[in-house]
Amino acid sequence: MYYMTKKLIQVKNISKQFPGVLANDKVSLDIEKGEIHAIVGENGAGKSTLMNIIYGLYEPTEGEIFFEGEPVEINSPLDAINLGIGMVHQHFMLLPSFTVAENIVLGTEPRKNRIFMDFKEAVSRTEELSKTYGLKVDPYRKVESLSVGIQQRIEILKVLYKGADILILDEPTAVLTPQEAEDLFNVIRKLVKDLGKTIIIITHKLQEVLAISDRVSVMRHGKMIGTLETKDADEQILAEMMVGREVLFEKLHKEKIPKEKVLSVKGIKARDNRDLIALDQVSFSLNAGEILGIAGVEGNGQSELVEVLTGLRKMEEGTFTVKGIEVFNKSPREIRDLGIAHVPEDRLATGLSSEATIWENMLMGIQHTEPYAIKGIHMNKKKIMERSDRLIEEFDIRTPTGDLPAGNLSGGNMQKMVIAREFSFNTPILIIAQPTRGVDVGAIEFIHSQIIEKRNKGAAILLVSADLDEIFRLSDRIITLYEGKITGEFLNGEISKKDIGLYMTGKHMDLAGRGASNE
Amino acid sequence: MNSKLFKKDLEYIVSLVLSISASLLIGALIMMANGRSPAVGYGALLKGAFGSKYNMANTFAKTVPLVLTGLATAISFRSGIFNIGGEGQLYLGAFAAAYVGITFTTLPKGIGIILAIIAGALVGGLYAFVPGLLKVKYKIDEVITTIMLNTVAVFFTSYLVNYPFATTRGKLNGTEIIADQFHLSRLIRLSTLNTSIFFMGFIALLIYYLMEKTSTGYDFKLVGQNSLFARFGGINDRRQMIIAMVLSGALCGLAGVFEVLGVHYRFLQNISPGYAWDGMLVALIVKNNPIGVIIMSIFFGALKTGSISMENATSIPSELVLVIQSIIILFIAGEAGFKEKFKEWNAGRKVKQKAGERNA
Amino acid sequence: MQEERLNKRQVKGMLKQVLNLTLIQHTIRTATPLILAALGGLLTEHAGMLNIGMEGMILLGSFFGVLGSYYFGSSLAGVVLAGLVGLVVGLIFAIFVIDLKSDEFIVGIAINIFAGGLTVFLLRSIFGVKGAFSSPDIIPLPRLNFPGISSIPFLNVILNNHSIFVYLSWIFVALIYIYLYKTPYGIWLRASGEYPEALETAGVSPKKMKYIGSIVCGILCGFAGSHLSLGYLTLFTENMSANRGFVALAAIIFGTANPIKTFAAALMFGFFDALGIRLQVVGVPSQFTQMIPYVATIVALFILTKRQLAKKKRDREGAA
Amino acid sequence: GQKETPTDGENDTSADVDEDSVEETKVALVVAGGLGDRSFYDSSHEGVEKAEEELGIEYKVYECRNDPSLFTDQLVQASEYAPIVAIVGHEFHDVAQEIAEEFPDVYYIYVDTEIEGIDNLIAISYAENEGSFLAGALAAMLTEEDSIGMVGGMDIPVIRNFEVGYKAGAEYINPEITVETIFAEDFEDPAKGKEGATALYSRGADIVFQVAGKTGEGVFEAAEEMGKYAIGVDTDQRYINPDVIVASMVKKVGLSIYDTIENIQKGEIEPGKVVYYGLEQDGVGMGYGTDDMEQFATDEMKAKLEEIKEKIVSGEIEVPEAK
Ligand SMILES: Nc1ncnc2c1ncn2[C@@H]1O[C@H](COP(=O)(O)OP(=O)(O)OP(=O)(O)O)[C@@H](O)[C@H]1O
Ligand SMILES: Nc1ncnc2c1ncn2[C@@H]1O[C@H](COP(=O)(O)OP(=O)(O)OP(=O)(O)O)[C@@H](O)[C@H]1O
Ligand SMILES: [Mg+2]
Ligand SMILES: [Mg+2]
Repeated sequence: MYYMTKKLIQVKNISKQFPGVLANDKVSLDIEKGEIHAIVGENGAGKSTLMNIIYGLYEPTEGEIFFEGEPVEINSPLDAINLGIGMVHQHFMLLPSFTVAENIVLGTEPRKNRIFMDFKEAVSRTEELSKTYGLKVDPYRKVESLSVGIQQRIEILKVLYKGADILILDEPTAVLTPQEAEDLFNVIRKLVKDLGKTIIIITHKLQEVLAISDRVSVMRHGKMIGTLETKDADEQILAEMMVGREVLFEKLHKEKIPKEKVLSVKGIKARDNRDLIALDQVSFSLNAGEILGIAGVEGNGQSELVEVLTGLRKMEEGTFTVKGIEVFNKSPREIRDLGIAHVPEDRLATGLSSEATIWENMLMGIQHTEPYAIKGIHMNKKKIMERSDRLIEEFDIRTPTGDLPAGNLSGGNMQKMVIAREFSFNTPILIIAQPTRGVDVGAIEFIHSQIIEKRNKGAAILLVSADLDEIFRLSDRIITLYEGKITGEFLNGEISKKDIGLYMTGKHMDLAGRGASNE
Repeated sequence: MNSKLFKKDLEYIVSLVLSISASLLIGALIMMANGRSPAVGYGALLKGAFGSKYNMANTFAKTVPLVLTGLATAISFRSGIFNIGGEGQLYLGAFAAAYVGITFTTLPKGIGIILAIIAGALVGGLYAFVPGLLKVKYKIDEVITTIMLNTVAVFFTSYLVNYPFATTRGKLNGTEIIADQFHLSRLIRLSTLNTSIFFMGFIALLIYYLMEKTSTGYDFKLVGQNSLFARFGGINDRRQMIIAMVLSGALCGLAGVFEVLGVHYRFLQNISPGYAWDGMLVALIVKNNPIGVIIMSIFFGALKTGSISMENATSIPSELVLVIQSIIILFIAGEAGFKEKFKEWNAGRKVKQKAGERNA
Repeated sequence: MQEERLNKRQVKGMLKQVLNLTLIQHTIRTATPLILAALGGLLTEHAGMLNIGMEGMILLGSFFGVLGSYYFGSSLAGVVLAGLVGLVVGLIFAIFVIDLKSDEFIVGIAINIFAGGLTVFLLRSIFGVKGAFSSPDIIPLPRLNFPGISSIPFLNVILNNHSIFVYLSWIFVALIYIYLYKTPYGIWLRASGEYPEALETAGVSPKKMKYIGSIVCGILCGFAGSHLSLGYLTLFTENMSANRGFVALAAIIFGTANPIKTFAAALMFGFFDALGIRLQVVGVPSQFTQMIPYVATIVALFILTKRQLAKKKRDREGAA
Repeated sequence: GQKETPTDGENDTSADVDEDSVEETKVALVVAGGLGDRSFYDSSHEGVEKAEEELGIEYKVYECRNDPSLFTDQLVQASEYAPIVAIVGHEFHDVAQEIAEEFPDVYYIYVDTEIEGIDNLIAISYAENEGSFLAGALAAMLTEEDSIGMVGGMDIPVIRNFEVGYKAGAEYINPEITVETIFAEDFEDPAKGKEGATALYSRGADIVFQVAGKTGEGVFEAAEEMGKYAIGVDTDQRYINPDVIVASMVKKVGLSIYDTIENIQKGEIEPGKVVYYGLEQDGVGMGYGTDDMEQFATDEMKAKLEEIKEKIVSGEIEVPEAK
């Protein structure tokens, strides 16, 4: 090469054909040394695919990659690692039954006598890294027992352990609390400034793009739409580039609805999967026509609360009443029949079957009822398909036909499918967890408007989200959960995002204490 | 929309046919290496399986236990619980039928046969209920318990027919012959094909309907695909699993019943040469599709009758047939993989071609 | 009173007849082929593949063990040949299951059918016999005697004079334990079964690990077979694997694929087999004595699980 | 031609046979298991082989490999192939009767059964208990420990018939003798046979009689390893290991099949009857191997056995029979 270049990675005309889907269509991208480069795009735009190609996980159908000006063949992650590329994947790549230290050193373990794993060394290296970057982890803990926030940290430590100079972060903040996201950004800035690393970050949160990146590239339908300097961009511009039309960040219209208590929870106590107390004396009530947001750092009992209320987890003490009917450890079937629908936090694990077709997924819960089951036995395929096709249309689920396996859908469309199904039951109560996790802006807008519409029609909605913006945007009332206990209850507008964080982390006691001492 | 799906089915059938052809070709090579003529060999095989009414009857006679145990496998595997204990359930079901047939000798024909069928299904189902319960209640792996229970059933029935229920006529390790009115009539002279094939057809239809057309079939399938999702959606996944297991056991029990009522007219110590295993294989090959089970059972039945004729007619040893059969199975199992590899290779070639065009 | 005591004495006498050192010897001998095969099978189990083709792999090992020993006049040659054949079959299993994404059940069953057919076919075409082949020219595996312990009566009976694979199997248990839990390669193998994508993104090919697991399984099953036909016995008969592959599979599941627990499970199986044969002599019908290992496995599983559940409950109540 | 009018005279039948033997008489041998057991089935095979050599017949073997779904098929195919079908295995009990009625022109020689009254079926029954009586007597004379054993394949009537005879024979010589039996419940697992025999030897027995097919191969190995002795079964098995197999209880399946084929050819048979092959008919007996083998049974012992045999034949000794 005759000229010096800042260009670290150049992707030229990369295409990737999956059976039936052209995920990348002649995509080109330049990454400069020392920059933070954001990539945005709707669900299924092909961002992850592109990154997986750079990381050697997918073989491109055509196209070339240049590294420091030289053409390279990246045939496996090992090649990428050897080029100094590290990647944090959209889905965790952690071994649940292994310890944190084992996960971090996986692939390049420190050794004793060349063949034995050196656990001590692995632990001390983990501790060292953890200190250097301020990412606290317990090296001895098994990953399966850790919260997603911690798991995200481990993923980043893994990459740093391998000494990567280029870090690809695919939606690292999707499951983080604002505070955790902020911490992560600090680490990222430090990595770039102090250590000269290069970062590629994918996110659906446009504020984050604006806050952290130097440049941003936008993808749509497998094509690269363009790259711009972040200072020249704003949310509106990016959103338009992403969806190819104007996106209106409308203020959501909330109607006043007469209050009627439909769900009241009294003194619930329950345990988590590790048999530790996850909910302790939780009591609250929910009215028709309101959205009650549950704010909390993940792992503080939100998941367990939702599971208890939907019959997926047993409670030890307490009870709740649905429109006056008392519930203690009833089955999900019985609870559904009382009029509770549920959008679960983990759509892949709980909310759908990826092997089953879309129409089969849409059928769950009403498969034994008329007119979809004639006399409760014979499936009425015609009626079932009609309903499924109607929902696909209403909820703008992007699929050629309802006869395809749900696993073929992109994450955002899967989420829309789950929401479509649960909303279609028209229950008086909806329990909605993480409705927009990993979902693109266009879809977020759509889902939010659907939730509000439900509320305006008089449904009582319990909303659990790790995304504080979402909580504040949708809720009428907010309660905070910390270590299984309710630490505060507020009407929306009563408290700032910043202050609520103190309730979510149990530091409100300090606040109260400080307040007291001030007096 | 539907043409797309049809295309997929067609593709599957084409690649299945290709796989079978490829393995038959390998079989032909093996025969040639052994100095035999594949034309003569396969000719004899085909003739043996379908050459006459009698041969066809034999082929179909072989499908009865295969279809029933195959459907049993399909139903349990589809529901996410693995019943490997079909052999044991079959033995106990067969014994139960024989017991009815030698005890209630005064019952009229119809009632007697129905009673024997119910008894066999019940006993088979109950024997499957135990591992099902252990699985659902205590999370004890059903694969290991059902394998163990197979051996237990074989030994237990062996005890029964050698001591309390041993026949007093002839040196035979079996029960007495069941009363005349329990015998299902034979359909073709010299062949063991009997009216149980109609029962089988009826049961297969019923199971097909249950699995593919009813809400309960949907429940089974979704429990098998993602039991958490099923529970979330209001299905009692544990109960469903136990029901699937019991149903599966009952079908295996029925396979045993028909061996007694239609073929041997008594319980014999080694009544099954491993029908349940063959049935499992059949179901796995067609990915637990009930219609597929029937078609594949006929194929396997034909292979079995045909290979016997081939051995007798050409002196190609039957072991060689086993070798060829295992290769056929392997190729069918690899069908999807071969297809994918071929597509990848083809795609790669196209891209290279394109690149070549660009360069030129 | 008098009578009862007599009965007790009788029972004691029976127990004495049943429980003696030969029981332990028998246990060890019966367990060895199971241990070898199960050690192989647990590797594929860790790599995420259930191998029910072990039965066929053992049978092939038995045949080729005899073939090698007979033709080369050396038991080592037999073992090597059996191991090689195991390797090839393990490789075939891997190609179909990993690369062609075939159902592992089907591939396993196909291997079993294949082995049953091929061994009989070769028996006839190579040795010209059917059913069984034995010959003084089949050189058996050596037996080991440790002079050091021959003076200690108990240990002498139990530990001395076993075929070499008996001792090797114990060493393999330790080696495989160390491999799985103390080396990076073991971690990779386990990772390849638990979450292959995680391993792949860490720069190690999970496919390679699965191949290694499958091939080593084939080799160990080949060894198990050659032990059966050259160490335990000195002959080959059709179907002589006699369901040992399935029992080994049960031992793996029972031992949760942990080499030490699987070893214990295989020993338990051997013990109940030995006990069964001895109980016949005191008058229990053979159909029931032969049932014992199988019933015992289920009962043991049940008790273990119940105990675990109870312990969990106790822990919880302790915590609360 | 099937379903012709049944022939009722011997002349007709023999005429039929003569017609066929213008070229060569064909014989089909149908076995329930498979050849290669070095005992029962192989012995029957020897019979047809001998018939091929000496009577000039042509034969084909139909193996059912212990698969009951093949019994009928193979028997039908065999009946269509040959006018004389030899059936070997008690498993055919029902099937043989059924098919024999369907093919009235075919002669069936059914070994190991006592079926009577079917015109074209000649049943051959062996007095295993009588032969085993001699084996037991010999074992009792040879043992130095006054303790002998037996390993049976399965606890089934045929095998139990060996057991009772064996025990009675041993007790005839020495009423105080210990005789223990272990059933492997498997005819194809030599390892199990070895363990069974080892258990018997270590309990004090020094001679073990094997009646267990391939499982029995393990008995011989155990004997060799423990420096003890074994008795073979069905064929003269001494050749397998002449150092430890002291003798065999021979069931002359081959001989009886050969005889019967010959008789059919000569037209000298009484159809529908059971032919007993006991000691009297020389259908069972003891085999001591060939002359070049070391003889464990001394001449006196052989003489004693001869004496016992006479007594059994004359009815002086009554040998028990298993149910
Ligand atoms: N392994 C695969 N096989 C088949 N299709 C795939 C595969 N991976 C991705 N796709 C399809 O390729 C397209 C691009 O997917 P990709 O995951 O790259 O999107 P994305 O931009 O990362 O979306 P998201 O924001 O939801 O993560 C989608 O239509 C997706 O369904
Ligand atoms: N026991 C084993 N099990 C699985 N894979 C193994 C084993 N031994 C070696 N390998 C494979 O061989 C490759 C080379 O091994 P390894 O990395 O230890 O070599 P090395 O260069 O000697 O390493 P080091 O420098 O750490 O000693 C590894 O990628 C691994 O996949
Ligand atoms: Mg995606
Ligand atoms: Mg993505």
